[in-house]
Formats: sequence, C-alpha cells, structure tokens
Amino acid sequence: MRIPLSYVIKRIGFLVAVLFTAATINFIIPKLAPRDPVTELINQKIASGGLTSEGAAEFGDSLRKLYGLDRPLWQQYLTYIWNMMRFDLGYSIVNYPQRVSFIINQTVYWTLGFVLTSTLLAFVIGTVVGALVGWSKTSKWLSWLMPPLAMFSAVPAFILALLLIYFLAFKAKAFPLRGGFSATIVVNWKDPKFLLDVVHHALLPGLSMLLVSVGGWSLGMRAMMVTVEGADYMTFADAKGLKGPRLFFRYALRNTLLPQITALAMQLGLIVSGATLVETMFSYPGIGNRLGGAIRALDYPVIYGIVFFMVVGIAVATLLVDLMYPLLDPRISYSGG
Amino acid sequence: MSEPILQVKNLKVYYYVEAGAVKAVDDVTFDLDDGTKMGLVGESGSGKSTMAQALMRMIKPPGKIEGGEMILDGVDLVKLSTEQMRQTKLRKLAMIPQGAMNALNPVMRIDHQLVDGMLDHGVTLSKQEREERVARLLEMVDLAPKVAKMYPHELSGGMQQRVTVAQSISMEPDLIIADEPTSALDVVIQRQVMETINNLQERLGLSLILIGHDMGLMAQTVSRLAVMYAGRMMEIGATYDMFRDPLHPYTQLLISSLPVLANKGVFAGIPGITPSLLNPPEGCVFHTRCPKAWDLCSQSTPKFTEAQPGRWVACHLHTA
Amino acid sequence: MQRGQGFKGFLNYIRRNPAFGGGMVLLLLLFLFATVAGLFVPKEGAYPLAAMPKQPPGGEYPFGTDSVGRDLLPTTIYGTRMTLTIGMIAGAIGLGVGTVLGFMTGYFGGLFDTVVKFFVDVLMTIPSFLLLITIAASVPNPEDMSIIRMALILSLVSWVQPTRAIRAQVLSMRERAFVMMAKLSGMNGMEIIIKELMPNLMPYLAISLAGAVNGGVLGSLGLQTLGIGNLREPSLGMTIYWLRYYNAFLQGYWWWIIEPVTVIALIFIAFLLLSIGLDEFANPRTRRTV
Amino acid sequence: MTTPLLELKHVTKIFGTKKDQTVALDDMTLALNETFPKIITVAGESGSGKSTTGMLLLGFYGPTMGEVLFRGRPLYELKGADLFQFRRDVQAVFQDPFAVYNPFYLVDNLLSIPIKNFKLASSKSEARELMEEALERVGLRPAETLGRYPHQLSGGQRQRIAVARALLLKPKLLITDEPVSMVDASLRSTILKALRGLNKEFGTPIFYITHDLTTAYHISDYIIILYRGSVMEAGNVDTIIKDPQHPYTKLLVSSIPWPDPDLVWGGAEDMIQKSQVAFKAITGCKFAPRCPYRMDICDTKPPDLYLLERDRAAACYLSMDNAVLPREELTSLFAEA
Repeated sequence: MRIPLSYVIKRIGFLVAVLFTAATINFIIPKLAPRDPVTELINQKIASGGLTSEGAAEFGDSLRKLYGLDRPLWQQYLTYIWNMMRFDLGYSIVNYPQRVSFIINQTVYWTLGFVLTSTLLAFVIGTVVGALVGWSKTSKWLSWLMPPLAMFSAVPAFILALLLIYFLAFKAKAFPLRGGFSATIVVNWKDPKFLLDVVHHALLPGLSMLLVSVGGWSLGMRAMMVTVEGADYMTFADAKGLKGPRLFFRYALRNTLLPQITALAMQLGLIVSGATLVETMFSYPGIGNRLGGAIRALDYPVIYGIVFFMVVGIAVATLLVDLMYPLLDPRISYSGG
Repeated sequence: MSEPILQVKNLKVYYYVEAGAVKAVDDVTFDLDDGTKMGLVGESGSGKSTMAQALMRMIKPPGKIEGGEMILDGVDLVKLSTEQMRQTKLRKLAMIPQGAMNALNPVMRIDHQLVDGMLDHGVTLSKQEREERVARLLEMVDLAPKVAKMYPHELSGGMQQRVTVAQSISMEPDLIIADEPTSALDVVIQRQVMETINNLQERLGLSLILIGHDMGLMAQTVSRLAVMYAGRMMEIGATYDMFRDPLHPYTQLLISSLPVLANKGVFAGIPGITPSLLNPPEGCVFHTRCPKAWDLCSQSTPKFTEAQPGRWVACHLHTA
Repeated sequence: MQRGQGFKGFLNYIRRNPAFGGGMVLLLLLFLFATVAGLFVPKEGAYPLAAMPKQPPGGEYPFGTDSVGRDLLPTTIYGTRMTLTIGMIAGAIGLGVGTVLGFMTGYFGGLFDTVVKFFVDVLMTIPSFLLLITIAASVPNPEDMSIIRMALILSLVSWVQPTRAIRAQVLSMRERAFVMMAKLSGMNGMEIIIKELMPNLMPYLAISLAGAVNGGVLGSLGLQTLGIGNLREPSLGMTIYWLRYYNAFLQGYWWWIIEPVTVIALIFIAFLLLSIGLDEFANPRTRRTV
Repeated sequence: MTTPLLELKHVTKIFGTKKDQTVALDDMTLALNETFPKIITVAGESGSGKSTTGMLLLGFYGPTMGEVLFRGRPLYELKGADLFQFRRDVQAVFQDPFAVYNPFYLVDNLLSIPIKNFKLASSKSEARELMEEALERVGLRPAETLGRYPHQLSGGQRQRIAVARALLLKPKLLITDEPVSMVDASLRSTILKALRGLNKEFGTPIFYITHDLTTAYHISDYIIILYRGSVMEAGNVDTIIKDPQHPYTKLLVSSIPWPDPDLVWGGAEDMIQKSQVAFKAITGCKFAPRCPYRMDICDTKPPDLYLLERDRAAACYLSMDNAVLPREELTSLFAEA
C-alpha cells in the first residue's frame, strides 16, 4: 500500500501550520506580559554582585541591541521565526552563556529512553488486555482486571509517582529515590554496571507512566472491541465457522487497531505533559525536569525553548503516526476533506 | 419425493428482557426437502430473522433456543457442541448475509477471506491450489479474477454480495440460508444476484432457505413458501398455490395487499397492528386482526396441520 | 432511557448504571468535605506556624502537620475547595465557550467554522499543558496568582476539547431527518439549535463539562506542582509542591504524602466514574430490538 | 402562463471535491404547479439523483449550477416571511419513519409544532381536534398514538403519523422520498391510499420519489426515469411501465419482482451484462456503456428527448426519428390532454 503524495503534502502543511502557530504564541506571550527580560537579567546580575547599578543602564542598552530588542516588532518577529527555523533557541539567562539547544541536547535522551519504552509497553499491554477483556469468548475472570486498571488510568502519573516513591523507594528500598544514576558511580556509557544503574533508576518513573496509561489503552480497546463484535462482518465471519484465534486476531483485533492508533496520536501531548511532571517528582535528569527547574528559576528562554522543542517533537511524532495509519487501513481515501 | 434435508420441530426461541420472555419464534415446525428452494416471509417482528440466526445457532444473549429440534441431515443442530457446530458451519450449512456493504472484513483482501473459511475446516491448499480455488469460486459468481486481490471497499454492493455468495458455496454445503441477501441492492443488481444464486443452487443441488419480506422476490425465485406471523408459522405450501389460493386469512390479506400489474390503484392493507411478542394474544396470534375470527380463535391455538398434501396451515378454518 | 418516572425512575437507572451513581456519590462527598467540613475547621490552621510542625495524625491534629507547622486537616479541606473551585470555573468557562462555538460552527458552517476548526486542530496537537506553562509562567508574579486568574488562564485551553466534541456531535445531528422536519415545521436556526439539538446533546454537554472540569483540576495541579500559582494559599497542588520542596519522602512523613494524594486520586476517580456513566447514558449499548 | 410553484432551472448538483466528483443531477429543468394535482414519480436506482432532486426542491441542498425557484424567486434569496411561506407551502414525507422524530419529544410534536408555527388552530382544543382528525384519516386511533414517545410505536404507526402531518398541513406541494420502503408490506397500501386520498380530495400535487416501480405504477400518473442524474424516459406511467421504450427503462421494468407467480422474470437477459464497465468521463449517452443497442452516435453527445407520444418522451437515439422535445420543456409532458 502506498501513501499518496498529496496526503503527505497536506499533512506536512498542517505540521508547518502547527509549528508556526506554536512559535508565534511563544513570541507573542512574552511581549504581552508586562515584564522585561533584560531588566530582570540586570537585576539578577546586580543581586549576584556581577554588576553595579551605575553600569546597568548602559549594559541594558547593549543587551537590547544584542537581542535586537531595539528594532521594530515586525523585524523582531521575522528574526525570531528565522531563528526558530534554524532551531536557534537562544541562551539561558540563568546559566548564561549556555545555549538552550545545548541544554535540550543534554537532557532529551534521558526522557526519550524511559518515555518511549513505557509508552510502547503500555500501548501493547493495554491493547492486548483490553482486546481480551472485550472479546466475548474469553473467560470472565479477566474482566476483574478492569476496575484497578481503570483506577490507575484516572490518576495523573505524577500523583501515582508520589506513592511509588514512598512505598517502593523509601519504604521497600527496592528502587532509588531520585535521579538518573547513582551519585557514586562514574558516568561511562560503555560500562554495563553504569547502564544497569541507569535502568534501575529509570524503572520507577517508567512504571508510573506505564501503570497510568495501560488502563486508558485497555478501556478504549475494550469499548472498540465490543463495537467491532457487533459489526456485520463479524457476524458473517462467525457464520463461516472460523476458528477462535482467526476471528480474534485477523478480524476483530485487526479492525480495532486502527482507532487505537488514532488514539495514540491524540495522546502524545498528554504523555509528554505527564512525563514532564513525573521527571520533576523523581528529579530525573530529563528535559521535563529541566523545564521544571527553568520555571522555578524563571529562566524564560529555556522555558520557551523547551516548550517549543516539545511541540516540534509531538507534532513530528503525530505526523509519523498519521502517515503510518494508511498502511494499516486500505479504505482511507486521501481525496481531501 | 426426496427425503427432507432439514426438519425443524417445535422450535422455540425466546429473548429474556426485564419485562419477561419475548417469544420471537414460538413452536415452529416444518420440513425442507433436499434440493428445494423455500422462501420464509414475514413482516418485521414475525421471527423470520430469528429463525435464520437459530438455524446457524447464532442467537445472542439474552436470546436462547428454548426447545425443539433442528435436524439437518440426521443431526440435531440444537444438541451439537460449540466446536461441532463450528465445523458444521460452511461445510454443511452456510449463510448469505443481509448487509452486503458490511459483511466483508474491510481490511482483508478478497482471496484471503474466501480461503480462510476452508482452511479452518481442515482443507489444506498449496499456494497454487488456493489461487485456482479462488479463481473458480469467483468465476462461479460471475466475478472477474482480479477481484481476488481487491479490498471490499473497492467493490460495489452487488459485487460484495457475490463474494459472500462465493464464500457460502466454497465447501458445497447441503443447505444455504440467505437472509434478505438483496435488500440493500438496486432492482437490476438484485435480479442478477438472485439469478446467480438460483443457478448455483440448481448446479450444485443445494437446498436454500430465502428469508425476506419481499413477496415479489419470493414469487420470482422460490418453489415453496412459508409465512410467519408474530413468531409463529402460519402457512406453508408451493409458491404458486400460496399466491393463487392462500388458505390462511393472514396469507389471503397479505397477498391481496400486494401491488400487481392488474390491480392499479387498488390499495388494500391489513388493518390493526402486530401484537406484542411479550404478551401475545390468547389463542391464534392473528385473531385480533382476522376478519374471519370467531370465539374459538381467541380460546385455543390452532394446530399446524397438513390441510392438503404438502400444504400446512395453522388456522381453525382448516383444522376441522 | 426512560423519562418521566421521577426519583424512583432515577434510582432505578442508577442501579443499571452504577458507574454514574458511584461517580455522583463520590463527587458529592468530596464537595461536602470541601464545604461543610470547612464550617467546623477554621482556615487559619492552613498556614505555616499555625501548629506544631512534623506531627503524625492523631489527637489534636487528626491529619497531622507538615514541617513548617501547617495543620494538614484545614490544608486539605481548603486545598480541595480551592482546587475544585479552580477546576469548576475553568470547566464552566470552557464548556460555555465550547458550546457556543461548537453549535455555531457545527450548525452554520461557513468561513467561521473553517477558522475555528483550524485553530482547534492546531491546539489539539500542541499539548495544552505546555501552553499553560508558557502562559502562566509569563504573567507577572506567577507565584501569587489569584484563583480567578489561575482559572482564567486554564480556560484559555479548556474550551478546545468541548468545542471539538460538541461540533462533531452537532455535525452528525444536523443531518438527521428530524432537523429537516423542524425546518419544514417553520422553525428557524436558533430555535432548532435550542429546542431540537440541545436536549439531545445534554449527555454530551455533561460529558464535556466533566471533561473540562477534570482538565481544569489536572492543569492547576500540574502548574502548582511546578511552582506556578499561589503558593501561600492552600491548594492540593501547592501541598504537593511543598512536600517535595521539604523532601517529605526522605523524612518519612507518610501522612503528608498520602493525604493529598488520596484526595486527588478520589477526585479523578469520581470524574472517571462519572464520565463512564455519562457515556453509558449517551450511547447505551444495551438497547436491543428483537 | 402562471409562475410555477416550484421549479428547477438547468439545475446541476455535484458532490465531492475537485478530484473526486459525482454528478448527482445533470442539467435538470422541471416545473411543479400547484394547479396541476397529479402525482409525478421520479424513479431510478441508487445514484440516479432522485433523492437529490427532492433535497434540492426542499431547499436542503443548494444547486451547484442553475436555480431552484419558488414562485419565480430563487430559494437562496428567500428570507423571513417568504421563507416561512415556502416552508408552509412545500412539505415532505421522508423514508425513515424513526429519524424524523426527535427522540427527546413525544410524537405529538410532529403534528403540534407545525400547527402552532403555521397558526392552523386558534385554540388548544382546536389543535387537538385537527390532530385527531388527521390521525384517524390514516387509520390510527389518537388515544393509542398521542402522548407516546417515538420508540414506543411501530415503524408503520410512525410513518402514518408523518403522513397524517401532511394531510393536516394540506400543503401546495408534497414531496415524498421513499415513504413506504421501510414499512411492512401490509401497511404500504394504507399509506399509499392516504397519500392518494390527499391528492384526490384536496388536489395536492405529489412528487413521489422511489426506486420501487410497483408502487410508482400504482400511485402515480406520470413518471420520470432518471439514470446517473439525467432523464432517460418520462411521461405517462401506464404506458411506460407496460411498454417501456428506452433500453434502460426496459431493463428496469423487466427486473421488477412482481409479486405474481405468472409474471416471472424473463426476457431482457441479453441486457444484463456480467461485468460493468468502469464509468469514465462519458461524453455521450450515460447509459451507453451498459446498453446492448449501443451505436456509434451514442458516444458522441447525450441524446435529446424525443417525443414518442403527446405525453411521453425518451432520451435515446433509437427514437431519433421523432420530434425533439427540448429538455427544459420536460414539464409539458405532464399536462391535461
């Protein structure tokens, strides 16, 4: 099955629109807010003793020139968009002269590791469990799984994380309380001991993401399974005397996967938001925790930069899921609408 | 006279709802001779579709086969285990479904759908045999070989229905149950599909039960006709006799309400409304609307009896 | 769905739809906890230095105290009240805007619909929480934001989902034959929206409201946990922020963790049950015909 | 000549996007007069444009090209009192006897709302009388019908209430779209009889849309046979059903399943082609790809309507020896001799 080019172009056009809107929001909001990053930076420098109040005005003007803040708004906007297109996200105020892109690069892989793993695992487990529970021919005890899974799905991951930390890390001492690796270990990605330590640290944050999303996927899957079981093609397949496994996998599951994958595309944003807070709870060295830190320190370029980066990531991932969809559904027509 | 391929005896299918038992099929008895086409007509709520589901043993809860026998080629389907019934389906008893546009798996190519039923009934086929089998089945229903590699949505409603017909004959069953197979199709296509089914029935010597509400279609296709009303069998006989000399007052009214070429502008309906299946009237279920009803009709249920050779009717007018 | 059977009918319905009943009861209990309990417990206890610090539950402090001397009973009561209030204001605004936009765009279509649909689609891709962070962190003095300002910020994103959901429902419903019939009976557009569509969409409006309030609560918790929002006034998110700030884990102050987490979990479980129940109400799968 | 009540003028309706277009109705001109109390059937298979014609006449679709005129004024121009008058004068009965009811209200609403809006009664009791009278005319007992919800009545009862509504409103024109196709056979006659009664007693013209030539033959005076948006044959219903001239009409008529064991399908076998040619851009007669009498001329341009008799015309080159009836004068076929 081929993906029609016009569909790809249309979809990419939408991606550009999303990114453009996100960038514009990022540009406008600070301008609307009655606060001046330069003054704040100067105040910080004064407070930290790096600058005297006499030199402040002069320093401020030179800074404004450096950031282009003395130019007309539309010029600033164009420069800003141009910078965004090159992924030039500027400098951190607090950790000047660290570039925001450097901070992202430093933290993003930590996040990707545990978020991708837990999301995929949760998606697979949740889909299978939901499918089995929804399938009328499986035994009924399976449906007892649903209430606890549903409970977990209702609670935000970072709230569940608190409980996991307290019970599993603090009380049972089965997992580390915080961080991405032990303070006592030498960072060496080629050392299996270090890798094991990293995995050990990632397990609890991953588990809190996993527990929360498994319930959601299985609830959705169960509902779709019930709908599909009522479809005419299932009745006819049953009338053909097909064996149970074929009915389940080739007919029911195959048809429910499509909406499930749509749901995955829709959930990406929620997953990233959830991961941000989970990382904060665990002081995990990922991008979300870094965002939390920037918020506490009011380090605006880092906040805007990371948010923009996350939006790009989600938009691209959504695009990929959307492009995958037609490979699974032969019915899709891309003629528009 | 050949032996009956199917004998249905005192079949009862009830649906249990909060308010009580809905008697969707109540005490239905009939025989079907080998190699015949029988039509089963009835209005909505008559139980004709429930009959189809019951014969396939596909009654879903809260429905249940409450009693009776369905003997297909000497085997009582009611008594079979789920697995035995699964093996019976397609091999001895197949179905042509109603909703042509939704009866095929939308994400599977036609050839796979045509073959998988056979595979699950113990037929082993090499890749080449498979292709030949699919091509022959498609040819039998007048479809081009290229249809094998297509998806259902690429086919018109008539073509999809032909695929389901091909599916149903793939293991040459004894009996095919067609549940309003053309109700979603245009007249010309309807005629084509029905003629295809007719040809196959004759060629393969199958028996066929055609379920529907369209008396016109019945007049055109079946040799015997069974009329159901409110869950009960009213009358069975040769199609021609049923149209020309209906015995049961319900059949009489039904036939006279039909628009034919000769009676333009004559509009005769059956007054009254169908009774509730939850609380069917005492006695004959039709007595509330029957112009010929008398005391006895509201007191005792008429027996379904052979009034003339090959002609069965459930009416007190004919039991005496 | 059967109507016109009064309270008994309602009870009967609850029996067939226990999720709906469970959600309602749980939510009601939480409301009572946040309101009635407040009549007996003064708010003063919810501020630092109001009590003996680091006390486990019991005796004078049934919920215990935190490490700076907040009594956790009033903190939880007033925190729940604050969190629910923020969620309800944001949810109500979101539903209000969403209803107006959803009906207008869904029923009348046109350029306005195209524009709104585009923004909704874009905002569905941009996670609302990230948008909230950007906005909330940019306002002056994010650390002492009022309830109203917090709720208003949350409502900047809480209209998106309701708009989308209601628009979709209206789109499918406006093609229904009874709408054509209403036109043929001399009804105009607004009359049709209010008299014909609205009543049928009630369950969907209720689902949207539950979703929007749920989203508001979740958003406020998330922001407060990151330290955006009023950190002096008691709220559930603020409690989470402080317990992390003072490393309640390392000290083993279990009550400080368990209490807010339990209340938060109960709030979300109530919303989950409610939305499952409302969904069942809107699309009953048990409708059977013979 | 008086202005017709409702008129299609060179109306073309195209559905779909630029790439994937379906011409539902192709250059149709038709005038319906309130002073001509006949029943005109529009018949055709799915995709013939018959229902689209109804929707255009009711103003629920706008034409892609051409105009729909109510008393000489385009429908889209109508506002306020004029639009109200249009709604008052042109009424409809639809196919699905459930969908026309708002499930939230009692079935009474279907009758009481137009009575209220169109001010047909001066008091509540008068309104009640009107409703009861109309219900009795379609064979319903008011006590068993009013005060119920739609799901508490049978399909036949619901459809009869819809017909009662038309009887009560006594419109200047009634458009019925497959009014009996979802109703049991034993009730069809009752409903058709009520429609015929409205037509005969109150002189209401009826535009009867159907795929079912048996009911068309029984109820109507004239018939228009549509195929893929174009008129194939039109005129007196008796002669067309008993002696069709256009090859398409022949095919249709020969496929009617008459409920008569003496009238079994036969003849016209040669017309039924096994596999249908894919429809590409057709420059000539739309039926040519399926037509057994296809000639070279058929592919050149669409045939005109040729006048076979005073009240009958066919769009087929086989009839080209006859006088041409300009397509915009289709209505002239439906006139008293």
